[in-house]
Amino acid sequence: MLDYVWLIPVFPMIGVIINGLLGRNLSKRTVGVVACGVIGLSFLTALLIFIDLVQLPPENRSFEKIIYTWILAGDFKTNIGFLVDPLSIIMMLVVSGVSFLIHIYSVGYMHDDEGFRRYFTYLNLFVFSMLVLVCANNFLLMFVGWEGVGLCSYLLIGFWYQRKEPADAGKKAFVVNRIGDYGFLLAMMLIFVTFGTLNFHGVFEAAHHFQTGNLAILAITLLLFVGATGKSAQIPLYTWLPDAMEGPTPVSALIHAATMVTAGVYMVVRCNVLYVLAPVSLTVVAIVGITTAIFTASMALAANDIKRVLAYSTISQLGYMFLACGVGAFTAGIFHLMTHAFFKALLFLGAGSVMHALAGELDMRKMGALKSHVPKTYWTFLIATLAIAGIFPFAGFFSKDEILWNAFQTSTLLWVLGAGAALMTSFYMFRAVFMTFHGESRVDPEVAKHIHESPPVMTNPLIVLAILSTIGGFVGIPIIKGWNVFHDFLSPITGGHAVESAKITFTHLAYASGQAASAGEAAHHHVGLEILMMIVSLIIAFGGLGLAYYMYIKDPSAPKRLAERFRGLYNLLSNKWFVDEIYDFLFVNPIKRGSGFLWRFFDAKVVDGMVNGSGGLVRWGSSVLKRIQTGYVQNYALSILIGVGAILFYLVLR
Amino acid sequence: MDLAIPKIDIGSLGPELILSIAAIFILMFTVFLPKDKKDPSAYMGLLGIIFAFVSTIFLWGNSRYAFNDMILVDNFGLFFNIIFLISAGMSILMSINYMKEEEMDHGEFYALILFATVGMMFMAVGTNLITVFLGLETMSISIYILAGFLRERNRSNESALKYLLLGAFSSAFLLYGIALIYGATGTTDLKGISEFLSKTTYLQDPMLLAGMGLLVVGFGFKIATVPFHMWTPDVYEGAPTSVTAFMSVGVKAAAFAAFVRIFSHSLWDLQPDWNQILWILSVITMTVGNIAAIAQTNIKRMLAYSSIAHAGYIMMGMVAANELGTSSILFYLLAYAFMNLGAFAVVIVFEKKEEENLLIDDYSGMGFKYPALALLMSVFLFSLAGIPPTAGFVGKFYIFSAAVKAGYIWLAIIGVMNSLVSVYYYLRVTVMMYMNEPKVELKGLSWSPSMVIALIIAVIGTLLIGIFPSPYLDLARQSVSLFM
Amino acid sequence: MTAFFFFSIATVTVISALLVILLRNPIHCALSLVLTFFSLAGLYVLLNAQFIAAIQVIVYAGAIMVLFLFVIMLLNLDKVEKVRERHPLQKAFGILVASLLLVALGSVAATGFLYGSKGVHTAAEVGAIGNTKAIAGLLFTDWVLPFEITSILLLAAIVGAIVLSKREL
Amino acid sequence: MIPISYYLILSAILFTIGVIGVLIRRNAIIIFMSIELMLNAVNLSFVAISKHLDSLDGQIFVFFVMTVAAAEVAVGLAIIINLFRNKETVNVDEINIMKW
Amino acid sequence: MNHSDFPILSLITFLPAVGAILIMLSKREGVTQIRLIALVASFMNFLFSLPLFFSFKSDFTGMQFVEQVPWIREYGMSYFVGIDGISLLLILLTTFFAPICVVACWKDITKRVKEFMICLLLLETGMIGVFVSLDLFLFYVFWEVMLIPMYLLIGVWGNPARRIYAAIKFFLFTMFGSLLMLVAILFLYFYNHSITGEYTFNLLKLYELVNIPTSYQIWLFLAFFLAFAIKVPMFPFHTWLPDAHTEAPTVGSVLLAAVLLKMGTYGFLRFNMPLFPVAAHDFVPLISILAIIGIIYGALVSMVQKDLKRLVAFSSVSHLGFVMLGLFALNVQGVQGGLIQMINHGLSTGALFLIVGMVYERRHTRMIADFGGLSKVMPVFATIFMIVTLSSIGLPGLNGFVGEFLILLGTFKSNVTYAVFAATGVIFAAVYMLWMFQRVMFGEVTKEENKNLKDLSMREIGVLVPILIFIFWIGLYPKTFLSKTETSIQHFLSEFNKKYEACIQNEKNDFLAVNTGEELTVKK
Repeated sequence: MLDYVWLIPVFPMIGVIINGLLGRNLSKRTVGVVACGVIGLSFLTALLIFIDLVQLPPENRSFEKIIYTWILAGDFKTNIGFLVDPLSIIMMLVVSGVSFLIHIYSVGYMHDDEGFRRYFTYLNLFVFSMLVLVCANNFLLMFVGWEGVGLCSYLLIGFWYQRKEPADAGKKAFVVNRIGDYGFLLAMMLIFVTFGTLNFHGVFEAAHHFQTGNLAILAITLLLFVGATGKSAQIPLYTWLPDAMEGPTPVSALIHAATMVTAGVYMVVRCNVLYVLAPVSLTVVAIVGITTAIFTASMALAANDIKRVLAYSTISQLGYMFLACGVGAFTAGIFHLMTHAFFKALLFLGAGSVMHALAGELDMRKMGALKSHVPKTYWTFLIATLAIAGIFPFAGFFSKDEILWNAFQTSTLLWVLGAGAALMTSFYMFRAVFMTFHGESRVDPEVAKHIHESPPVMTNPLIVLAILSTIGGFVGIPIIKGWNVFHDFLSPITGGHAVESAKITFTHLAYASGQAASAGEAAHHHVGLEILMMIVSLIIAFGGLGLAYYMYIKDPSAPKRLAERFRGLYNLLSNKWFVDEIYDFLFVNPIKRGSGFLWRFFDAKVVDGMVNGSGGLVRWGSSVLKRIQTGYVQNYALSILIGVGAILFYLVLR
Repeated sequence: MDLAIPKIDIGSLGPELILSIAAIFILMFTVFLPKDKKDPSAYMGLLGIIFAFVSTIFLWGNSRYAFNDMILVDNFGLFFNIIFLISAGMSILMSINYMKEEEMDHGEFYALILFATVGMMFMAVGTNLITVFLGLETMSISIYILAGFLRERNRSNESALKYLLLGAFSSAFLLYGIALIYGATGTTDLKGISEFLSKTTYLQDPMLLAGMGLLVVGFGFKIATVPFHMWTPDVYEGAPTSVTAFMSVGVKAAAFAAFVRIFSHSLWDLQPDWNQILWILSVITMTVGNIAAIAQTNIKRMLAYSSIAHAGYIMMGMVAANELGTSSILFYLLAYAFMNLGAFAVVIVFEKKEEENLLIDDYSGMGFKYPALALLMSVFLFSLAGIPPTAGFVGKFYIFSAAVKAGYIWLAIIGVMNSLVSVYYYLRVTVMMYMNEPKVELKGLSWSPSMVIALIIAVIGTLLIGIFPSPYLDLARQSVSLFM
Repeated sequence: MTAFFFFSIATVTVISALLVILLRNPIHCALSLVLTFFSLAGLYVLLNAQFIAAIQVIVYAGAIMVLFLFVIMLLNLDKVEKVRERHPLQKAFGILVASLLLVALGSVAATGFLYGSKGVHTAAEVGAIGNTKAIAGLLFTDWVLPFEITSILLLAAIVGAIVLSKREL
Repeated sequence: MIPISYYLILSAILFTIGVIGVLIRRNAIIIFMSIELMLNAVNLSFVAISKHLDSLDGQIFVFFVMTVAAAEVAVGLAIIINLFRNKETVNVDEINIMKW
Repeated sequence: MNHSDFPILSLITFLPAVGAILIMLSKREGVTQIRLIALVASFMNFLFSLPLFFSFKSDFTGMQFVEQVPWIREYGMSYFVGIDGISLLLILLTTFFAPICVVACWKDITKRVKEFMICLLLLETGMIGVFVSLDLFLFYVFWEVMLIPMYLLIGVWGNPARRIYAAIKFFLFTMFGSLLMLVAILFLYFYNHSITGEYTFNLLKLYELVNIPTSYQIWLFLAFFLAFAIKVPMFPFHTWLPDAHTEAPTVGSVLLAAVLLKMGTYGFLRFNMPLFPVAAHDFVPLISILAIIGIIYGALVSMVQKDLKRLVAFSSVSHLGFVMLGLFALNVQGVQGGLIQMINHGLSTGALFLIVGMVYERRHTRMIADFGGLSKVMPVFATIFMIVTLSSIGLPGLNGFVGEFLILLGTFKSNVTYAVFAATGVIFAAVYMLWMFQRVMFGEVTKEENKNLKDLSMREIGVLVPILIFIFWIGLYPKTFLSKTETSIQHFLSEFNKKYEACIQNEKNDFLAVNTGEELTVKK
């Protein structure tokens, strides 16, 4: 079965070809069936492969399938080949699974859109690229998927291209991603120059011969991380994600919550061998991660557009994941990635269903008291909220807690910040819940007339996801030995080695936080401490809940007062810290103006000026010489005479 | 005392005699021809040229002095004879219909062309300054008359007068130069001169150098080098177009023949001195010629300037002063004959009475009204511009290679830059023909069988030499190998 | 003795030549040119080139100048040239350059070496046969070809002159 | 015995006078005369040189020059007459239709 | 060097010319007939060129399908043609595009069809000739000949506004460079004679000149460099390109972009580097930096263009910067990448010009501002346009990526800094292309005229699809093409290095450093 791994990406491609080429002649129904079917098939394949894989003994749970040699130039050689190992298989399952659900949901959601077929073509194309990304057995092929998903997000964000914002957002997304890819590209070259290959195995094998702190590897990892920040919307390249919400909601769910944006995390984990060798870059990763988490969470506090709230929360959750990687808890990162995929997808779909009910309304200030009208949506949404807020026993609790615990082990400061982010998270999420479903209705009347629950085709995926986000966490129960199946499954990839090295690097942070880091091995035995931590984080979560409850149910005027009191802060938040404006001011406009100058002045005047100038010079000379030809025979005689004189003087009197 | 009559070697004078006889016949018979039925005289002329050609072929290969070293009938001279005959024949072909239209078709015209040709031939074969001088004068006087042949035309008169005055002026200098050289060396015989120079110990004799300089002036005038060029545009513009064609090729070639023979042969020992001068002359000539040509509006004037520029290129061959250089001069002149005559032929076809259709603007839109004519014109112009696969390209190629071979890299670079400039004004004509809409309604063309023949010869020559140059190169090389 | 002749004739020549280019009336110019020719003939005699001197008088002073005068009369140009300076600069500059030319040619004439190998026709020998006969001898033997060329030259010239000036062809 | 250079200098002077004549006179005919003057100057040096070198070539040359001069004059005057017929002038300043 | 029993190269070179002659003979009224002749001629030519590809020996280092006939024996010129991996693909590119162009201008060109087709076919002959000739003289002849038809294409059928200016500019610009090259060729010729005592323009013989003193190499290199750099065009010499592209008729721009520009890069590969290795080595920094400037500059400038064609033209400057960079990385990846990128640029930019031409045909404007929302009106067009755009952005999986990546890789290997700067081009490419695409295709259909534009006709699709096929082919399975070039390039590089070492050796024990044959002491 393992040999058929190539089927996993191929199925969606088939979908693309069918829908793309002869989609025009197919009924919407068929298109939908095809689109969902192919994804379903690849999910099944992934499942089967997973089963095969777990049968193997853990140490050789890694399998490569080479299709053909892609590029061969001198000593440079890359294959089209796929790699099956615990990490990739989990990604495959998550990706294909979640996207399967979202496909189904989309059938309902996009039903009345005339771009229906185009939509599904793009969507399949996306799944294809995403699967290529996660299955690839070398960096270059991964890059193919990497760019592919970027393209699809461009296409899907700009799906409603008639309106300006989506088109702009799409472009922004692609370009910002490109900036990240720039890093990735350079990283790849450096990798090739350093290791002589781009194949994962080859590279990671060779990496063992390098010792920690090697500069080349440092550079590689940093560059790769640049790529990751682009794709996974981390500071400084996160700005495209909020705008990406212009796309259809399922797209936001699939691409900008569940799958694509997590590619960065996946890539970092994939390269954990390298990162471990470069503690500094780990530090960077962690810092960027946590900063992003806090920073964007803060933006979510003041956002009123439900999807933007979710977007910011996505970014901050991604921040968490990077934090995990940064502190060397790669497993935790992936774990959170998975659970996040579930509940965040669910949240988006829920939001989508709400919009569906409210004829596309996004502003939470125009919602409220929907609880009764859209029960299924409400309950699933609530579950998801609980999950993301990290309340026991929902999936989010386990994953987030594992991250915080690892962070705590590394440095308290990181933990404090993480906890703060968690607080905000639960606050704004419940704020969203309360503003949307509780309180008195602020929906404008004519919309209010026909509020209706979404059709089953949309709600069923919600339910499935709800279940997943409820129980999904139990694959990784901490503390009790051997119950953390997830961790054990991944350990061949991430290896136990990670955490220690992380420790060392963070000691200096530890000083900052004013208490020495506890040694890693020991950490596992501080069961008591770990449980304590859990409780603390639970309290935090509930704190957020309570605060939200107080401000939006008990005393609805509180937010306004707050806004009055901290006007400056509020503006800052509601304007997303003016980051977009700053970027425009710093980069975009100068480049535009500069190019204009280059063209209008330098190209037209200077370079071309020289060309035409020389031409003009000749023409001028010509007109002068023309004048000399006076037509008076005696002038001519004179010129002859001058010539004679010149020659004679040259010859005789020199 | 007794008159030792020297051996009279009539054979060696074959071409010259045939032409003179033909001319005299024309003069005699044209009288009896009815008015504006003078074609037979033209045909007689052509016949004469053909015979002269044949006799030239016969003379080929065995070079000999004749008439007490007055002339040397060698391949060099004969090669030039061929060029003269081609240009004369072509001019006659072009003239037949043209002169009719101008209502000036007289037998004398053709006779004079033949006389001029005879003069040229004596310049080419003459090995005594006197022979050369007389040949030059014969040629010039005939050309003065031909230039002024359209008596009612102010332009024609004017060009004749200007050419005459300046021509006489410059030949006075030439004569002075001859006198000085005669004084310095004691002889006017080229062989004698070179022998003297090879013997003498003192080459810095100012009289000698001055004489040499004045010879440069005299020939420089005829081949139209700057600053002795100023007559060219006016004379070319005013003269009957067919005569202009004849001048631009024949006169130039003849002058070069004598120039090369005298300088690369008898004055060889002064080479370091004249080389400098010719280097400078060649550079300013081509530069001025090309640049001035750009601003021209009258196509004949433009071609005049272009012919000045070409004189500059050809002089590069003399500057190079090696066998390749000399042979490239010969080759270039041959190529130049075809392309330039062709260009003028087109001008004639397109020209109307009273100097109509002579402005470059008049050519606009011609390309698609008269595709054949335009195509021919483009071929000739591209050839003049030196773009393959035409004779002009190969010619330039050899001239430049001669310069490079002799180490005059900079001269070569200046040369190519000049031909870049020249491309601009040649292109302008094609632009007019193909890229502009006709400004005025174009009248019909004045085709005539003879003209068609002329054009065909020209275009075949241009392309043939361009694509398969080697036989002609061989000819050129044989022609120079003897006296170098 | 010869010196006296030479210098006197030379002065006459120069003066008359100057008159040619300075006098306003074409007729006068022509006449002074005639005078120049005569004096040149005189110089030729001094250089014992009697034959040349003779034809100088016959051809130049006789034929050519008559032709000039004839034309001047014909076109009745015997009026003072209109003094309308188109370009005085040309005039001044011309004279300047011409005088430079004089410097050059003069220096050449003064410093020129005539190393040329001496010929056979020493004055004595020529005197023996007589200048004219000697020249004739050469002309019809060694120089016969140029002589013939001149015939063509003249023919062409005659034809040309007729073609150009004959009223009705 | 007059040194040859005297003759040569004299001829140079005459030649220059002729040149100046060409340059400053407006009347075509007079210009033409000046040219004749130049030719004669050259003739003078020819004769002088031939005397000096004891060779008659110079004198023969002069003979030919005279012929040429005659021919030139004939043609030239014909042209001038012709011109006069058309333009009623022999002033070279008015003979400049063709320029530039 | 293996001679071919059948003169296939000559056939391919001159078949179009024959077609042109046929057209000359046919009546100008019979437009369809003329078009058919042109189509048949060019298509036959394409078919004939296929055997080249298949019977080409990939593992053979020397020249193949060689034909040699003495032309001007005494001056050592010969009709000497042959190809190796380097020229093979370019020839195929040419023959591939010719029929496409004929079809593309089927409706587009209605005035003076006869002359147009003649020019087109002659142009093809010229271009192929340049790629096949192994004799410097022959090469120069073709190089110049090819100018004339292109000049006419631009000047006669270009769009009225500034076509003449553009045509003349194109002609003079190119001429300028090539004339200096001519002098260099002559110098080389005589230099060779002074060393070997043989007069020859045979390129392979001239390759054997190992000890050209550096002082000469520099100048010769510069002369050739100018000719080719103008053609490429490299950064400071590029200004003719936008004008030529903008004013030329669609087909003209297509051929210009697809093939003519490649002659420059090809020239570097075929003449500059092998003939003057030392100079080439010394000039690497200069050229690389110019190339990088070109990459970034071209991208920035095309970002602010208002005219579609101009935009694409400047993008060419950027792309060819990549090619040059790759070639002068002087390692397998770089050169391979450069070569494949030549083909890619040909395909994608050619296609872009075709596409622009198609909308121009419909709307008679190329101003970006006049469009917007076209994908609504013409979906098929939108799809194809998108794919081509992506290929020129260099999206992995499409052709552009393979080339760019190899180039950058090669550059990176030879000099990291260059690579770091050059790679930014990848970002900018995305910016200007997507922005253009967005402005043209996205948004509401604002202009009335755009409301009911017809989508692509079968003919137009037929024109574009072949190109798309290759875009994907090269993107997904470049091996087909890389394998053909591999050996030649390996050989090329090894030869290059050998010669370089040899020269350096000669410089060291300065043997022959000064004495260069008596004929070649430069005067004045």
